[in-house]
Amino acid sequence: MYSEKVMDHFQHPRNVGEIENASGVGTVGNAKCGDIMRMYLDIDDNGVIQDCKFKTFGCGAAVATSSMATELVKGKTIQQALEVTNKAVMEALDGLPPVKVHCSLLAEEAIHAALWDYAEKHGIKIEGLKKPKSDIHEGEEEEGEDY
Amino acid sequence: MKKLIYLDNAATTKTAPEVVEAMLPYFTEHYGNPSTVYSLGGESKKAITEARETIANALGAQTEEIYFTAGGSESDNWALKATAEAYKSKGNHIITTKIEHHAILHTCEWLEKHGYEITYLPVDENGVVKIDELKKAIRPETILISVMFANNEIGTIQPIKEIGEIAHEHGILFHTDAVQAFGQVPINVDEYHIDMLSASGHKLNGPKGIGFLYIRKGVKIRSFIHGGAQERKRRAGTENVPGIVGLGKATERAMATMKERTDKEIELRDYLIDRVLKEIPYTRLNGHRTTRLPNNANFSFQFIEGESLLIMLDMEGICGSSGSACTSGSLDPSHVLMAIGLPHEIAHGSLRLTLNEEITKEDLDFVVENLKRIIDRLRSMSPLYEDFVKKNK
Amino acid sequence: MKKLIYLDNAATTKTAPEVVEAMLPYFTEHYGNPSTVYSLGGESKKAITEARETIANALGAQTEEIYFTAGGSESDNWALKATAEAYKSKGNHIITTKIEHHAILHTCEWLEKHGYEITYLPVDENGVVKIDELKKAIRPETILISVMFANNEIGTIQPIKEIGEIAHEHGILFHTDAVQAFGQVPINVDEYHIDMLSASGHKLNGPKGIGFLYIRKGVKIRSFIHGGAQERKRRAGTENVPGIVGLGKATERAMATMKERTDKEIELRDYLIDRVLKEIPYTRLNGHRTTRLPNNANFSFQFIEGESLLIMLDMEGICGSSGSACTSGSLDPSHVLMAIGLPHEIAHGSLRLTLNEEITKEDLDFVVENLKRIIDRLRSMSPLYEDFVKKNK
Ligand SMILES: Cc1ncc(COP(=O)(O)O)c(C=O)c1O
Ligand SMILES: Cc1ncc(COP(=O)(O)O)c(C=O)c1O
Ligand code: FES
Ligand code: FES
Repeated sequence: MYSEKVMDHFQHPRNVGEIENASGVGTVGNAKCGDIMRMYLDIDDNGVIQDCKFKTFGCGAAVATSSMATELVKGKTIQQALEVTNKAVMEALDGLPPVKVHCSLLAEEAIHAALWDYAEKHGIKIEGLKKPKSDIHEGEEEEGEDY
Repeated sequence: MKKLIYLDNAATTKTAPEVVEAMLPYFTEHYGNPSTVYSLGGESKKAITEARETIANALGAQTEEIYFTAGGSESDNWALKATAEAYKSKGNHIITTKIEHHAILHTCEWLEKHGYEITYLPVDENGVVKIDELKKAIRPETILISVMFANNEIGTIQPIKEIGEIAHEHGILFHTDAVQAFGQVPINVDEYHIDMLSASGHKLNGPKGIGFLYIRKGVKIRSFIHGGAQERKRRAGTENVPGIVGLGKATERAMATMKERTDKEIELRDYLIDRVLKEIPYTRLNGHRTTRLPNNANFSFQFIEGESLLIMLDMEGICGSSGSACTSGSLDPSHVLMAIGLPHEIAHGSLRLTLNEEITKEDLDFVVENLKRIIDRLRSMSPLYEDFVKKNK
Repeated sequence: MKKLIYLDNAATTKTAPEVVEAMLPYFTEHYGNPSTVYSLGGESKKAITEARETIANALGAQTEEIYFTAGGSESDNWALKATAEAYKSKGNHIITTKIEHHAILHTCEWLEKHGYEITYLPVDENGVVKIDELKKAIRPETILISVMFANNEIGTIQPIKEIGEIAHEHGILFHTDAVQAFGQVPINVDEYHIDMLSASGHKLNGPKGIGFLYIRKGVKIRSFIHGGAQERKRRAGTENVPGIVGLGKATERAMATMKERTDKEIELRDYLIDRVLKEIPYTRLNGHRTTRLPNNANFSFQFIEGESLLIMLDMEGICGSSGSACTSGSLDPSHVLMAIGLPHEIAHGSLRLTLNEEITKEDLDFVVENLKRIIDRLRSMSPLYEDFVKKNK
């Protein structure tokens, strides 16, 4: 059901854990399936993400996308991190089954939530970052037909 | 290859080798259409009659009360839609429960769109239907009560005899979805006042794609699949002769071994339940502690999510399930676990392990050791567990 | 034992040994439920996808347009009832023919009881649907045209492309019951403008109890069997994996051998028809002389009755049929033979012989010799023949 990359990140998730006194922490929940993801960011004075860790309560896809997302944002600037969309994460994982597309949104939202937290703590405004929703509703295309 | 420990027998079972053996001649040798005049068809006809007899005997029913279908879902759809149609002039109210299989629940939703009213009975925290609610729900226009014999997720066995008696006293038809129970617990349709009963071959080491509906003589059910005159004109379609033979053989087998097999399964099931509850903290057993299917164990592990658990178990060669396999296409938490009152996030961390006759104590020891390790690991990754630990420090 | 000459392949066929071979591992080895997370279920899922692809390719369809069912009857019931339901707001009129299989006709009768209007198109003396009558029958509220691809009794192949074009021009859905045609004649759903197509495994040396419904993308059909999320939520029930694998294999086989097999069958069929018409007096061929299924011959022998003929042929090891096997539970003369205008007593004396790839010229010689003898004998016993001879003396 999952690609080899997904399975690899599920079996050997990168960057699991917590960061003490993190610059930003974001927790998001997925209303669709009830899953939860938390992202910790350590951002240096130049606005570069030095470290990133996560914890996830969710399916295989949720774990793998969290892991991949942390890999993708590590070493990036805040602006670059904003460009790590769920699509980018999915592509990096060689795709997800259609019913699992929404799981990757968790990762994107978790990054945004952590950045928002960082911005609030430091009293700055990040260009292009919207206040994260606590729930993710929109997502994968569903068969709209009523059987 | 790693040894496979298959603990998803409620989803489907391995077809027993002697069942396959029994089916084989009906593919390439006695392949005649049973509805024909010539002798080749006679062989098929005889085989069907024998299977029907075996099944009828298993239920204390009459041979001509057994109608073959393509499986449990068809049987359930047929029972509900076609009695609703036949008894429309009597009333439009049907009573069922909140924990039925989707084959019943989605059929009920369809009926609701077609002018019927459905009462979905609640269950208690063990998954047992509330009898007083049933009594209250009965109306003059109630035409059918449909309550499953045993639940496919949490294994709870319902008080079928009591329900049958209530239905009978009120002159209401009683259908039971016995897809999980048939072959696992003794059933007598007369003693339990059952008017219709659904079963499916692949749940008792028979083939997939075959099942039956028991219909008591005198029940005015209509056809569901219209066409040829097969099954006494009630279910059209060229008979699946190998499938029917396989179902007959599987029934014979399940009946012959029932006592010994389920005694052993109960012992192992209880061993598994005891170890898991004792050795893994923040864990609960779902379903009734004792009035449950001999082979069913269902746990909720707090702070973790079922799919991740299943994948990690699979890596060790252990097959289990989280909720009903049929609904894994959906992301909703199990309606059964919701109905017994579990909160969303606890329902999420559920694991169903369903045994078969081949499972040993050593297999279960291996499962428990792996469960402990995997659940530890998943909890260490879980933000919910982190919050919980911090709060309780 | 006497050699068996099986000439009832329109009723059912022998499951090909390589089809059984392909199915076997899915009973006892890859028995996992395809709707599960673990790898054992993955094997089943892969097998189903491959079968779906094979079938889609055979029809020029897309993989996700093939939905597995329990056979031709279920496919027909589904196609009619569930489009009727889905398009109710558009209209309540359905057009079909007088010579459809009972799976269509009895479903139409059911629909008539539920508020739909059905036009049953007449056919000409060869069993070909009258296109001008079809055109006249179309109304603004027509939602569906259902015309069989080839008839199961007399073998006549319908002008499906023309009918499909007419349906398409009028924006009406077009369903065809191709249970007899699939695997026997080339079919392309796009070229013929087919929106839905029924087929059944056991008619093409596949297993019994499995079939499919092709549903063109965009057709808003409802579910017929409600329940689990299988078959993209459109057809509930644990997948009959061995059956699906068998149907895939049978389709692969039928497609690979079609040209060669049917060329040979046409030659033998015509040899049989020529000899019978030449050597047995007062005999007619039913169905179109050339536009007919490669393996179908259908005769009416005046002054005799079909069942007696079948029993006597059976004594010689020859299996044939008189009318459709599915209706042998009924005593009514075939509605198809009535529709082509045969009088009652001539319809009664009909014999359908349907070939397969194993039949040889020698087999048919044996059949013709026996037919001559048996028909002589039955005529000598027939009061109708006696009257006829006296009148013509
Ligand atoms: C034209 C036609 N339609 C439908 C059916 C029904 O198929 P099944 O018996 O596989 O349900 C048959 C065969 O009996 C048939 O010949
Ligand atoms: C209780 C119950 N009812 C109905 C069904 C449906 O049976 P099948 O999948 O054979 O159609 C199942 C199994 O999936 C079941 O467990
Ligand atoms: S995150 Fe909920 S199903 Fe994947
Ligand atoms: S005389 Fe027996 S069926 Fe007509």
